Amino acid sequence: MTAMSAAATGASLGRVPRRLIRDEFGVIAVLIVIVVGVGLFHPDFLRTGNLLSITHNTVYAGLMACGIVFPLAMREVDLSVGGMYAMCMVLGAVLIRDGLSTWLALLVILAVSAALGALNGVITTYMRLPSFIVTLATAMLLRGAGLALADGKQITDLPQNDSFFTFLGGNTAGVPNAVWISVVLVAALAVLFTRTRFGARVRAIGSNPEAAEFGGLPVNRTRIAALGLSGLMAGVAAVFSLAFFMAGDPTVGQGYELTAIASAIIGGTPLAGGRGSVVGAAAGCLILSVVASALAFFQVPINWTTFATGGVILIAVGADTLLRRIQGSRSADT
Amino acid sequence: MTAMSAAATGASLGRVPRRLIRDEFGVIAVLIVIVVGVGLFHPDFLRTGNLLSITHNTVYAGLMACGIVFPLAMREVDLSVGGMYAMCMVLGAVLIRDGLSTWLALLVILAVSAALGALNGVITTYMRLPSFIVTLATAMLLRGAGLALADGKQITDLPQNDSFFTFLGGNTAGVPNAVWISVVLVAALAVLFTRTRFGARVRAIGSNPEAAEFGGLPVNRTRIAALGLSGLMAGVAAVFSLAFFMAGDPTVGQGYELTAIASAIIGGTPLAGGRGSVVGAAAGCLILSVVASALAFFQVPINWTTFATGGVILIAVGADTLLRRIQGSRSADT
Amino acid sequence: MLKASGLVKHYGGVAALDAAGITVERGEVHALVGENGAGKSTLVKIISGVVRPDGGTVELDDAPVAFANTRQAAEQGIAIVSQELMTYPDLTVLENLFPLGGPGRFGLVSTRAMERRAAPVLAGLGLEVDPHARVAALPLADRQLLEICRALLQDPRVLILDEPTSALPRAASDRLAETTKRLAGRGLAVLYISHFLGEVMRIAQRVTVLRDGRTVLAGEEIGKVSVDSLVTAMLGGSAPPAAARRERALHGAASVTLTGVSVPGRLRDVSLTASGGEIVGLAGLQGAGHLAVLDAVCGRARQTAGTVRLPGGVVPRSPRQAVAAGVAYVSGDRKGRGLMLDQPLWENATAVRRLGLGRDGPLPSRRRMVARAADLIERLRIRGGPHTTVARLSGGNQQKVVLAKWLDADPAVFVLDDPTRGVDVGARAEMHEIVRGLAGEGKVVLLASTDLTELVDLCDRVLVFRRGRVTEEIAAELTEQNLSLAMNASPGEEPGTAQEPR
Amino acid sequence: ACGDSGSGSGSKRLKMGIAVPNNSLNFAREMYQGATSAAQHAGNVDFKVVGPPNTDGPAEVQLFQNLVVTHRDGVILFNLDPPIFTRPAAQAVDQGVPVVALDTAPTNGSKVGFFVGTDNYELGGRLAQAAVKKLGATAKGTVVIGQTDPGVPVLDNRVKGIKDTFARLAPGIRTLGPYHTYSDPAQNYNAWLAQVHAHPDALAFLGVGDADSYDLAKIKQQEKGRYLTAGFDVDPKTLQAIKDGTNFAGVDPEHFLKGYLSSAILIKYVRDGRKLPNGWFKTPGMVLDSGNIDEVIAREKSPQAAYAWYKPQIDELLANITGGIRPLSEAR
Ligand SMILES: Nc1ncnc2c1ncn2[C@@H]1O[C@H](COP(=O)(O)OP(=O)(O)OP(=O)(O)O)[C@@H](O)[C@H]1O
Ligand SMILES: Nc1ncnc2c1ncn2[C@@H]1O[C@H](COP(=O)(O)OP(=O)(O)OP(=O)(O)O)[C@@H](O)[C@H]1O
Ligand SMILES: [Mg+2]
Ligand SMILES: [Mg+2]
Repeated sequence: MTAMSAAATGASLGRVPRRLIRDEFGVIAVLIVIVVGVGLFHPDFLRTGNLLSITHNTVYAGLMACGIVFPLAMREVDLSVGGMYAMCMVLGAVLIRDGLSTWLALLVILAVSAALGALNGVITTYMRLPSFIVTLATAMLLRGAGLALADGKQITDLPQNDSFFTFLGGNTAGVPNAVWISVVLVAALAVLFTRTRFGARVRAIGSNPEAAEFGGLPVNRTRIAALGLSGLMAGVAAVFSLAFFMAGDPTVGQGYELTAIASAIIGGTPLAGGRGSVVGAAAGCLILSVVASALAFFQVPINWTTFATGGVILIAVGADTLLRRIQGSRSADT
Repeated sequence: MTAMSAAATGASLGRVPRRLIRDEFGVIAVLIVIVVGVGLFHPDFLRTGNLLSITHNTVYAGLMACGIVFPLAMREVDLSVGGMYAMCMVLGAVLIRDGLSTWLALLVILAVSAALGALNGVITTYMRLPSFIVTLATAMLLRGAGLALADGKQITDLPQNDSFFTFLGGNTAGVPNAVWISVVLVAALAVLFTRTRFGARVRAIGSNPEAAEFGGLPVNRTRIAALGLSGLMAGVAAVFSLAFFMAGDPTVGQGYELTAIASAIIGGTPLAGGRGSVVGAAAGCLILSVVASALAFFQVPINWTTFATGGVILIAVGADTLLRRIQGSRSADT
Repeated sequence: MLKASGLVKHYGGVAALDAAGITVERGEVHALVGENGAGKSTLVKIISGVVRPDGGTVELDDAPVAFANTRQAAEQGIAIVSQELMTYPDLTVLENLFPLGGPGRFGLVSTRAMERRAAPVLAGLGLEVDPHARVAALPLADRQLLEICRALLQDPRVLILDEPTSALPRAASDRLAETTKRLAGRGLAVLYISHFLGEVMRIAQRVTVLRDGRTVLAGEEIGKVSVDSLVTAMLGGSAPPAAARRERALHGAASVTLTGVSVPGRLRDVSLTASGGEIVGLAGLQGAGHLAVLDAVCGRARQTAGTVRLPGGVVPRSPRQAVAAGVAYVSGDRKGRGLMLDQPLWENATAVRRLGLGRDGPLPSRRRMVARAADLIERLRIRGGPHTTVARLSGGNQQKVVLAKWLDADPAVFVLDDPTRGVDVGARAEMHEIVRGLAGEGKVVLLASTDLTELVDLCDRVLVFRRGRVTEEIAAELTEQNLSLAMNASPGEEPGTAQEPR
Repeated sequence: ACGDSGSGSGSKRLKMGIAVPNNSLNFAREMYQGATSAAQHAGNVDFKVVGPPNTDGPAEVQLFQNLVVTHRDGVILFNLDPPIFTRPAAQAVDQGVPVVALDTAPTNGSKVGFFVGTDNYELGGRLAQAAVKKLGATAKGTVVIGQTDPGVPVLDNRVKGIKDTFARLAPGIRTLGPYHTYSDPAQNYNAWLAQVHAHPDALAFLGVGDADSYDLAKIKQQEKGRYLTAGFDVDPKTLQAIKDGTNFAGVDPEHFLKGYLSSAILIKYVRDGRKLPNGWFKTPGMVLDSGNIDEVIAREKSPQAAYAWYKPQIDELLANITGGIRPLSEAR
């Protein structure tokens, strides 16, 4: 009796971490292995400053990856995040340059990004087009709008001493504020994904769209919200980027959509939907960043950099599956 | 009796075109509408030379789109076609520069592209990784290999009067030979997809992978073959490209994978697999090309062209769904 | 309280419903029966807002209603368990039970509150699963029970069950019958669709019969009908004669042999032989291991010991090898393991022979394929043409397509796992006749079924499994009662097996 | 707005255009703005700019071919992949369309004989020269070089110029690289940051692309680095960095000037009914430093300001077109 109840408590206590381990163990382990592995050869790599700056640089694509987990988990794709990021950065810079208060500009960016992301969902839903095509087209629309808004130029001349730039672009306790805030955002998104009604709906729709339709789940509304969220995270990334780089540049963010999607998939969100992991997506994005940075330490000749990056990524994700499989067979034994 | 048999004959005669119309009608109609529409404003656009050059330039991405229909229809993605294209173009140029006979070099390109495409399938299968990640990594590996092979330089100094360049890069009856051959290839792939055992396996696996497994279908072999085929088509595109451009360039083909996938989706191959259309993919790719070219004829300020391209693509594919829907409701009535 | 009348629904040229109606009163279990494709599912889908009718009305408490989806229906107290399983495989059991969110605060769902609410319902139906397990890992029967639990958790006034027991083992159906009766006793209206007429006679108070989309018997009291009269009403003619059990000469040439097969957690050291010409039943409670035998024969089990030999001495190591060696796997899980729902019937019916075995060459003739499918359609009396998309067939007809595609391949070994799930009485008898015919041709037939009647009707002998071992073989005295007893025997009574320490 | 200048009035309206490798990056913009300004000043020219959204050779081929259809009086071709334009350019020339190569030298088979461009090798050398001046010829240490787009000849020539000049002027300095630093601004930033961390003792970090200039400046600022940083081009952030002294210098390949000259010469020759000259019309470039940065910032405000600033140079160069022409084979 006592043994049984103890076992039950153990199970319920152990549940959350066990699931965490099952889902994200592999990708986090691979991340650590790579960091430590590079550090063995190049101790400089492990310097806090270096690791922090890698983390800071990952914030932008990383937030997009975390946001994109939601559409992916419901079998939608969002290819517009890179364009959204560029457009929002330009929009913010233009607004601030033209005299809008910085924090108000921030709100405008967030509102616009969420609204345009939701618009992706509205078009996908009401024109009954695949989100792949819709967001591919809106990616061009957004990037084009950014270019037109900036008139093809970088926008500088921003009030660099404004609290917006000094706070969001600054550090606290040696760690960039963007990293602090992002950690909070990732945790919030993880909770949103796993613990809330909205998250459950997203996963349910991705898991069995037919059943979701049958059961009267608000499929359209959820799709719009998920794409809106993914747009919003691109907007958040743009805010951090604007605050740090203190300029609006319409050419940034090329190919970020693929990086974000790849990060999410590496982190355990299949294209086929139904499940996903926000924390995994963040870790997946960190893996990609670390791999790219590490190559600089190994002095790879320029003509071999691309090759090496591809190879290391393949090995890294291969190791992830391997770990998952070992882990899986171990948990199956018990 | 006579009436009945006449009806039966009508049905069997009418079946193929009717099916064709159902699947590809929308996208081909949209293509024609755009071409004619632009022609109304700019008669120059309709000049044979212009239309042919657009068609010729679409051959590369178009062949990749037709090839990618196979992995897509079985729920796999191939992001490596752009890299494959660049690598094969460089490989061919290097071989020819170093003295290999041109037509032998062609065979080498085709063999290598098919083999490396199949390798994508092998890795996907035996490392149990999503093809999205595998081909994202191999895309870098391939592009990197091309860069390294070319030693970071474009490769020129090819024997421009060799029959390889004059024939594959030349014209017959005013139409580029690349276009003639591509038309034949598209037809062959369409037959392969709709009429053969291999094509049916691809669709069956995409439709229900579990049932395919239970039905004893060679899922792994088919996956490897489908990715091999998609690689091969990138190789074919590289051959045409090499023959026309008479140079090997490791930087070409950036983002062609997205164009190819988008074309296939526009042409009626959903990411969820189970069906597809090779002819549709070719038409989809032509739509994208025509839209991009047409903008050169209108007085769109350069800062707005990206925006306009995105907008027109969205409208074009939206028209396609609309046409399909009208068509669908009409065929449901009869 | 629930009244549907004059319902009409056409799909293209096909009339699924043509002036059908039903009236269900509070406190009764009202059965709805009919042949496959009679329109039963369509009728209940219209009531619950899944399908919009072309004509007719649905009234709830004398007020006309028209729901846009099942959620709206649920808000008015109508819960439906559909024939096709509507679970979310990637989600946990709890999340499946509360698909719209369940109890919680600030949008955050509380697993604890969900567990608390679900526990009594799960216990009532005997569904013993980890509430945090992913549903994909559950067997079909548990998924079906799960869906019934989900409907019950909506606290409905009207409960619609569309073939709820098609995949359920006997014990679970009995528990469901108890629950249903109890709920009706509490004033619920239950609309119950089933092809098990015995079950209908046991639990229903009244019965409505549909034939070709029309109500041919409206709300007759159960006491005034018999199984035979129901069958007559359903088929519109006399009931087919019950097929007599025929004696067959055992050929013995081809055989499937298992020697000392162990599968971790599922089978322990099992040996058995099934010869050509005999129909061997495999029975057991859930998790007893009888299905693992089927998996082993199909090359899907992760064996750690022993060998499986197919006719010709082949050892199956993958499903593909097994199929190539002539094993057919006819599954009741037609949606998951059987069919390509988005493809036409002919593509499905010819898939194994053409695509799995590659017997028609690399460029198969479409005309010949369609002709073969047309033959199978006729042989199995499937309601649909070769070009009909399988998703548009009724459930029972889909099940027939699963058999059709294996018949087309003409294999030597038939592995049947609930092969007649959702098939109506008449068609089931016909399918049984086909299976007997296969055995008569000298094929090996292995049959597992949640329907004990089916085992008794078809099998020459039945092997009963408990905890991964064969505990008994019943041949001569093969009755449902004996089977049930053997399956449920407590460990102490197990003949010949010492209890293993755990 | 166009056609108001007197010089071209009376002659037939010309339809001309320029193809650029992408329509978003600063250097492409400078060039087409220069070319467009020249067309406006010449008057009575319908001038069309085409270019794909992102750098994509085959896509530019397509647009170039469309441009040749619509704007048959003359086309300026600016691309980053000269080899793949060999046949398309030859086809255009065969159709009788005058083609001027801009910024990257045309290939042999392209039938394009006239090229307007800077000496990228020399510009690289001038950046190295400026660095050596700052570091001293006897300095010892390493200099890390970055290249954003491997395989683009213009950039390769700049790298070569830098490396050769260091070797010549400051033998004590070891140049490392070039390393791949990517053209996307954020990727470029990450790549440089990794380089800076991997080479904490380097004397200088030099890039040959546009993003290199401002990203290196940002890193130096952020990390309070003591090393030298510099790169190419005149993006607003780059100018800012030179002005505030973060970047010790910069190289301006004077894209506006190049674009202006190519267009002006093309129009002039077509109006005069002459064949385009053969050879490389070398345009200058300049090293930016604290001495001239304010002028350049003012110049970058608008195409009009740029024209005003370049006018003396333009007039001088146009006065003697054939005199400034060298053999095509010397182009680098
Ligand atoms: N979506 C659809 N499209 C076309 N026809 C359909 C569709 N759904 C049902 N039908 C047709 O309507 C008829 C009635 O189907 P229904 O599913 O209601 O039968 P059922 O009585 O439930 O049969 P079963 O006992 O096999 O489940 C069948 O002939 C079927 O083919
Ligand atoms: N490949 C697998 N991976 C994980 N779990 C499995 C696998 N196969 C079966 N199970 C689970 O193991 C348990 C026992 O399954 P098994 O198939 O042995 O049952 P069975 O004896 O065939 O009984 P039943 O007929 O009632 O399903 C079930 O809960 C099932 O979900
Ligand atoms: Mg039904
Ligand atoms: Mg089982």
